Amino acid sequence: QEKIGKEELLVLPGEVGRAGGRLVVSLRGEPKTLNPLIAADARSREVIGVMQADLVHINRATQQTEPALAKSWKISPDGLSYTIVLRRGLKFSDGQPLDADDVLFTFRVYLDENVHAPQRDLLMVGGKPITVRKVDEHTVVFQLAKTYGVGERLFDGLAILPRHLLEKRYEEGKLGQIGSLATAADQWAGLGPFRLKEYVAGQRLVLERNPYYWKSDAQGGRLPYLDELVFLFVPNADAQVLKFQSGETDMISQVGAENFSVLSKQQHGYTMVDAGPGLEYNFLFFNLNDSIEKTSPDIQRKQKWFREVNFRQAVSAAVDREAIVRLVYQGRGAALWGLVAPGNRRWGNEKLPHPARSLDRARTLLKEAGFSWSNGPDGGSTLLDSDGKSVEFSILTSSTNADRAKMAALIQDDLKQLGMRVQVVPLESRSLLDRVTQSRDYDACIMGIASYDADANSDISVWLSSGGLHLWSPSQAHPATSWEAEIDRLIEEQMSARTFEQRKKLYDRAQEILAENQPMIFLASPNILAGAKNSIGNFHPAVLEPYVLWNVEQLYLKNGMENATR
Amino acid sequence: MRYLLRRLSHALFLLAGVSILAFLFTALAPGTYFDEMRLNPQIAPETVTALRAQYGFDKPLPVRYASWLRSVIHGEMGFSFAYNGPVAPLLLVRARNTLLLTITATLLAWGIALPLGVWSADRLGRLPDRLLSWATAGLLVIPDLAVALGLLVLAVRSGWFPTGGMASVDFETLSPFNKLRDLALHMILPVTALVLSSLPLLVRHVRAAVADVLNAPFLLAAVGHGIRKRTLLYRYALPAAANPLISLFGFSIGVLLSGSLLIEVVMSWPGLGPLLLEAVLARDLYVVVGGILGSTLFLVGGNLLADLLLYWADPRIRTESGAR
Amino acid sequence: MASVLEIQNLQVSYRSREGILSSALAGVSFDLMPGEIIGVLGESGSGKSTLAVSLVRLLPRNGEIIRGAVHFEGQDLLRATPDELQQIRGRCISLIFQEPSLALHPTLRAGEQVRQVLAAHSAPGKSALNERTRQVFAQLFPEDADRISRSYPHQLSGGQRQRVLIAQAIACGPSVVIADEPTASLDSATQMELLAVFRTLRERMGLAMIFITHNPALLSGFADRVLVLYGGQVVECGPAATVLASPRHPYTKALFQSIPAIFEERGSGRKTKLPVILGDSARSSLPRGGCPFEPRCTERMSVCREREPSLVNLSASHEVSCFKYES
Amino acid sequence: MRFRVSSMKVEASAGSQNMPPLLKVENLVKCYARRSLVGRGEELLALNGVSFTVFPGTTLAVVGESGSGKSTLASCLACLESPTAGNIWFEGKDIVKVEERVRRQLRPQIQLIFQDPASSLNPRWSVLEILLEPLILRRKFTREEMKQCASSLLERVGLSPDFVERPPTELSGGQRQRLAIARALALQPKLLILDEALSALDCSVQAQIANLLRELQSSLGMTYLFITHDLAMAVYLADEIAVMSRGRIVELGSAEQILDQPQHETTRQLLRALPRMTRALPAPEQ
Amino acid sequence: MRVRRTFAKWLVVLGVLHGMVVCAGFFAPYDPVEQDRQSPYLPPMRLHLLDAHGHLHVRPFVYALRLRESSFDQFEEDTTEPHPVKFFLRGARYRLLGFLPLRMHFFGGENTRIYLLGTDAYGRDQFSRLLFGGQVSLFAGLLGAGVTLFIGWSIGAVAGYYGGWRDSLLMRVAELFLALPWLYLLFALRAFLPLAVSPLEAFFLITAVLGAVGWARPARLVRGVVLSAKERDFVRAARGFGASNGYLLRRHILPETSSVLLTQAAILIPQYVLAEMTLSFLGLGVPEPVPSWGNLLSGLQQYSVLVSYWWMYLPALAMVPFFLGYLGLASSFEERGAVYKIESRIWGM
Ligand SMILES: Nc1ncnc2c1ncn2[C@@H]1O[C@H](COP(=O)(O)OP(=O)(O)OP(=O)(O)O)[C@@H](O)[C@H]1O
Ligand SMILES: Nc1ncnc2c1ncn2[C@@H]1O[C@H](COP(=O)(O)OP(=O)(O)OP(=O)(O)O)[C@@H](O)[C@H]1O
Ligand SMILES: [Mg+2]
Ligand SMILES: [Mg+2]
Repeated sequence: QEKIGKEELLVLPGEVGRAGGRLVVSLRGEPKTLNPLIAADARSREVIGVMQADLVHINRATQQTEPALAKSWKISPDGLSYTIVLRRGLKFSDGQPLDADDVLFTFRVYLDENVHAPQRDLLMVGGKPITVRKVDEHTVVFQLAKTYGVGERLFDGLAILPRHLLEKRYEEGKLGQIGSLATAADQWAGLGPFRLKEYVAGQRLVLERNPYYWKSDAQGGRLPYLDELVFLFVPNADAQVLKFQSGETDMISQVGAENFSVLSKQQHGYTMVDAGPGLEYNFLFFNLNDSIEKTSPDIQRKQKWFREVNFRQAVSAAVDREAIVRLVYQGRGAALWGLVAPGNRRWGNEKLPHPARSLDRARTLLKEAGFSWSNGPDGGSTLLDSDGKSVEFSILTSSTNADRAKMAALIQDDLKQLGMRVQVVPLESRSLLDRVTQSRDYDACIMGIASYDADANSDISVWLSSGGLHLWSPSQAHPATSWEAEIDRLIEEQMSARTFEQRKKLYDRAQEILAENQPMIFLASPNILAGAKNSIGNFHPAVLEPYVLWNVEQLYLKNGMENATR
Repeated sequence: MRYLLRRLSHALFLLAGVSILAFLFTALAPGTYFDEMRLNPQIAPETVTALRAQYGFDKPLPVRYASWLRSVIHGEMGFSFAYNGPVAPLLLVRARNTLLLTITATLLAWGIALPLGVWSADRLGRLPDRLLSWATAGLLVIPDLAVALGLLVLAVRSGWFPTGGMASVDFETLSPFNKLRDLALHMILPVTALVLSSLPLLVRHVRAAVADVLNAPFLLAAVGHGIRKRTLLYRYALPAAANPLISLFGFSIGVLLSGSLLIEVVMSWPGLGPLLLEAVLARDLYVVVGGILGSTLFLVGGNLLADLLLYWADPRIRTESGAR
Repeated sequence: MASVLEIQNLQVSYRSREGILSSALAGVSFDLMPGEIIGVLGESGSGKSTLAVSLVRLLPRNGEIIRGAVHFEGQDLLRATPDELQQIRGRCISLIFQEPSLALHPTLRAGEQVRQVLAAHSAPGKSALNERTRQVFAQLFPEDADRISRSYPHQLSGGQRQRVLIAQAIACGPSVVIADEPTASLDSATQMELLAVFRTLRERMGLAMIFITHNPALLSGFADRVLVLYGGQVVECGPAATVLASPRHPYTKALFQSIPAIFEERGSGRKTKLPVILGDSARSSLPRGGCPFEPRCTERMSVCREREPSLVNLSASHEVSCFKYES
Repeated sequence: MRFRVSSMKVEASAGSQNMPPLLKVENLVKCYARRSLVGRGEELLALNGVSFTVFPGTTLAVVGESGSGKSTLASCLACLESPTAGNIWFEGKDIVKVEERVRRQLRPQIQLIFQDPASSLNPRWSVLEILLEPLILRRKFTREEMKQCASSLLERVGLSPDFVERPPTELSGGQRQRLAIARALALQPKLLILDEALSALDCSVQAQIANLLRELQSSLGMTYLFITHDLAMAVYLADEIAVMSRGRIVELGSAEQILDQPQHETTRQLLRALPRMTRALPAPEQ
Repeated sequence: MRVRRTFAKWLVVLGVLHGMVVCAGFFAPYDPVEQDRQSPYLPPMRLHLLDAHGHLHVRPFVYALRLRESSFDQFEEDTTEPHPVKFFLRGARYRLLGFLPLRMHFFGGENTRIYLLGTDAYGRDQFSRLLFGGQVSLFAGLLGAGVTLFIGWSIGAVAGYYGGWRDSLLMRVAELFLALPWLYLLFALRAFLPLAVSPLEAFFLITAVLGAVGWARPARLVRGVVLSAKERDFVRAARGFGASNGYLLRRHILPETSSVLLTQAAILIPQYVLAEMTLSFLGLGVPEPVPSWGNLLSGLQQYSVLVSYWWMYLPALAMVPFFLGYLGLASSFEERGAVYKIESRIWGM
């Protein structure tokens, strides 16, 4: 007890709320586990997010890092070692104290190859795992093999695990088997604002206030305010909306634009908030893979067009992004011309051209590239390539995503005006992924990616030609084109650059190259839409995940009398 | 008795066949559970490959089947990748909820369909019958999901019912009576949706079957003996028309586990629906196979029941089977 | 004494699928006294079954009662409401259908079918019902009552089915039984037993019967009166003894002659052809002017073709419709 | 008992010894087992060791009390039921043991007129269709022939051609019966089993059909198994009469023999109960 | 007779309805895939005869719709100028019956587009889509149901008629078919089908497959009926004439199963039309922008559409007459067989 010393609480600024009450939110289906080591799905991560805490945290509102479990940190001049000082006197939610050994244990587990923790890949910098060293009870040093531009953002989301609960299991090699939802409440602990209370299979997960939580409000009141946080499992988006509308849940996030306008129309006792464009970017890309043995002759024939920059630029010029924003997102979105979504305020390149839709420009580009048109009998014209073959291809979309299916239908109509015959093939998401990343048997595809962090590095596997999300031709051994090589170089360089300005410059350049070559034709980015009952205080949806629960410890019920449920 | 034993052995073969084919089909379908991770920029492809290997995806199908069989013998029914645990407990809890819903709905649907069908057969071609025809045709063209959503909208607008789910958040604190009330209140909408979705089929079959026998001379004879109309319709006409209805009833039993999946999803009913649907899309194979086997059991049971009922209800068939 | 059933000028037609009406009964009138047994004879297709079913308004869909009245205890059955009819059918007037295989429910046990009839008209307790059912069966199946009542119709022999029909008809102790060939598929011994049953019922409860049959011999000593139908019309009607012993109408005479004789002219007549009534039997649908039997009549006169004969009283109760007897 | 029957048979058929029998039934047993899914079975011997022989061109009448197994015998002979034990030789072939394929060949030669003709007529068909069915199945006739055959059959059983378009449900009981007879005759079978085929007909039509049967027998050499309750008709039509009781043939002999010297109690009972009518004399005209 | 007349009546009704669908190009005013991006989710226009000033017009006319002030999805009629409905006018090109290139349309507007059933999310004319959609969906529904019933009847009849091991085997196979995870097979099938397969072809292929897979239910229903039908005396009598099994099944037993079959058909056709929604999910349905009834109805599965755009229900309403038509035809067909049977309204006369 002595050693731990006095509690060093983190005092949060901002509106002071009232303690007590219960908050009910819906989750699109069940989380799968409480164990951060195996959590792979968004829902589990969302739940884990409120039960665990990290050393350094990215503030979802400012998109900047700020101290969390770490009271402070220091970066060595060479940028390779991070010295982190832990807050004193902190306890896990079961009352057990936190010390440097927990941190060491945590990182040992994350980095253990046999555990297959998804976090491991993050912690490989320059191809080598980060090493961790304990200095004293409250100080640890992280050693990187290479400078890393993102720096302390690395620690965001890396939950510090309770060694006292896990160590034995870890030794037995059974880490994967613990932390299931059915775990007894006293068998699980974390450093987050809430701890496990009850789980009803298929129905709900009830969390209760962690009395040992290490944050307080400006008046010294201990956070979180809420006594209970209930996650209801509602597997259907529309049902989530209905549940919110009927007052059975208190907050809603990730609302689709159409549902948002339905909800906005009749706001009884709740407020809908449009937080502006988020970090999701939707794009169309063509199959540019060149591993010969995998691609069919038919696709190889089409790839002749796809490889043509002019062709891609023409497609981009023909796409009516304004219509996409209006018809797909009902205006609650932003047209997109580059990879960095407008929600990412620091990293976007303002200089990127935003050409308006122009079929004329598209035709000119195509003509330059040797395409021509023939007039069909029914009045339509057909685009022919230099061999006289008509230009026909298919676009894959995920059938679970109505928005993208709509985009595809619009693009199909746009391209028809260029004389291209496009088929839209909606595929169930696994089949789609299999085609794009494994069999690579497709022509073109519409996809969307949501960056998890506002930092440029979150999209690294999209940028790098060796990356798995370099979708038009993933996991290349060597960059196939000079511009890809150039992007690779810029991105690698920016990773080890130390100042933001340096990185931004390199990153801007990469964006320009991408915009020029259009391997991805960017379409639009939806706004983050959320809503909450008027009785909920400190409701400030962010454009980063978790959109509404990021400040869950500060959320409170304005009127203590009001029960969250009817 | 011998008959039952024979059917039981058939059922075992069937289960084996279904499980093998289910394995085969799932193997044929593109993608595996771990592919989703490929879209996560934080996870390296190598990790995905390692995970696949860990769960035996690099092994040939027969090997996987054998190890699955072993886990079935242990009562685990395989391993859920998503939940990182054995499948059986996952399925059991939810199967209970699903059965609660579907059994109620099935009983109710038959309870409504029988009198309604008989009633409309009795008025064949007259206005009430025509109106019913319109209603059933309308229900047939509106997708089940739309019906379910419509009911939810009704719940929101009226505030009479909870919008889905199986229990209120404070369920645990309620008195036993209120618990029951709460449950009943939550069941109303999904049960209604299920009943509405199966009603057109049942009503139409009942109507057709009864209309068929209402023409039979033995009914005329029964009228001649002064049998009351109710008795006539229910004791005379219905048993004579029971044949196709019994087969249909067998199906109703057969789909107890699998017939409500989509409606459960929309109604947030914590049954097999959300679990299986997610598992199918996520390729959580063993959960799917477990679900399939569960519903196969019901299917077999339902058909067996239907066969027994058929023999019971139609003595002409019975002697036939006795003779051979 | 007042009649229980009074049939006045009953005309029934069937509508063909083309919508053409063809007459099956062309104005039949007679009375049935309480406790009286009227035997109905007639050629196949002459409208006997039609008469039977139209008395309780059970015509098939395409049958229509054109006109006439059937008074039962002062009430016109042809104008009764469905509910009233239901009360009367089976309890006061019951009908034994001609074809047992069609008239029995295929998937209900014989006992159950009789029990339902009983239940429809009385509401005693369950055990009383079963007891009554057992009694009825015991009456008709002296030997095998239990097995028969537990059998399904298809497990019964033709005669057994027919007896089940009779059981249904007499279960509620009706005052009138209309029996359409109730003994056609019974052996002579059982026939006699059945007739005895009917006779007891008549003695005990004043049962009146309309007894349709093809076997005139059955009627002798059993029926009080005999009614002979031809082509939908009553051609002869009179006391059983008189009609059977000395039929007057040419049709009746010819009919009786067709019966093979075994006791009277044994041996000699064995290889001779049986006498038959020549000509086509059922042309009832054709419009006709004269006597319906005229084309086949061996004693036809010129007047026969010109107009229809009407019933002539030979004696107080014996009527014949033939010009021969018109004075 | 069985001994007696077979010895009687030898006696009775001694006259036609030179011809091979058309039908020979030996020790036929039919047991109806009531099988319920749970309870124990209950057995009923509908035929209990029946043996007899029928020679071509003759008529065997079967009489007996109701429920004595006559119809059961008929359906066993017509291959509609498979007997529990015993043999049936038809033209020297054991139709119980023979393959289904061969049996199908044999079937048209043995025709059964059901006791309840109504249920043996498909209510969805018209009279003409029903009548033509056996002819169509033979596939030997042209349309014209079939039409001709149909109308002559109808005429012979005394049905008016008006009926051909009607469904059987719109016929009277007797008309249906005649339709069934006509249909069975269409194939000119070697053996015709008439299960109370005349009981629903009035005397005159009965006589007409009986004459027809006799005529066909003499012209085509048809063989009849005539099941009836009408002893008069049995005597008139049959060469031999078999009396059945409780699944057994209790007496078998020539018609006269049975009539004059009934041996068995059942026979006597049947004869005693026979309704008699003072015969309508060929009325002396007043 | 009455029954004949109802039969004919339903035949005429269905004939007219199908005629409109077959000649969709003529009756539909617009190309079903043509997007009018300025007017997504436009409510149906009303046909007027009386204008805002109370003048009576001979020709029906419509008012253009415009956004209500301070609203982004509420429309009102712009009553300044009536747009008369023109008949037999030139419009979008189409091919009548698939080959006859024409531009003549039954009706349309001159200066404005007329949306009788409103527009969808892309501003496409729902009315035109409904008519064109029927071409695909009705064909698919009829094809699927036909295949299902054919296979189902054959198998059910064989199982019920022969009984014994054949029955056991076939019914176990039926159970197998009912139990198998077809969804996965369809996933797999989609993966094996080349993407370039003409979407319509793929769809019909799958409908046929679905039809073939769905046989188990009708088979069991039919089997039950056959089990009992084969014991009927008239079947036994026909067997006595040397009828072959095939003949008995076809001529005597098939009619006995007609009521079950027709009922199944009446249910299966709409079911298969709707099944297309599931297929679309797998990428096997009718792909955008080709209209089909399935994708017209799929909008109803979204809450926002359900509550905001009531006219999206109209296609469903418009489909009801088709299915009622089938039902009516089926039941009068049945009644035609039952004319011969006795009294159906047994109570009273
Ligand atoms: N399918 C069956 N199952 C059980 N018992 C039956 C079956 N068919 C007939 N029986 C019984 O077998 C006995 C003989 O029946 P069968 O029909 O042969 O009599 P029958 O001599 O034709 O009598 P009837 O003259 O009354 O027609 C009867 O007691 C009857 O109840
Ligand atoms: N449903 C019907 N539709 C049309 N005609 C019918 C119908 N029922 C009977 N008929 C005809 O009406 C006439 C009288 O029939 P009915 O059944 O009354 O005769 P029946 O005297 O009972 O004859 P049978 O002794 O043969 O039973 C017959 O010619 C018959 O064909
Ligand atoms: Mg009759
Ligand atoms: Mg019999």
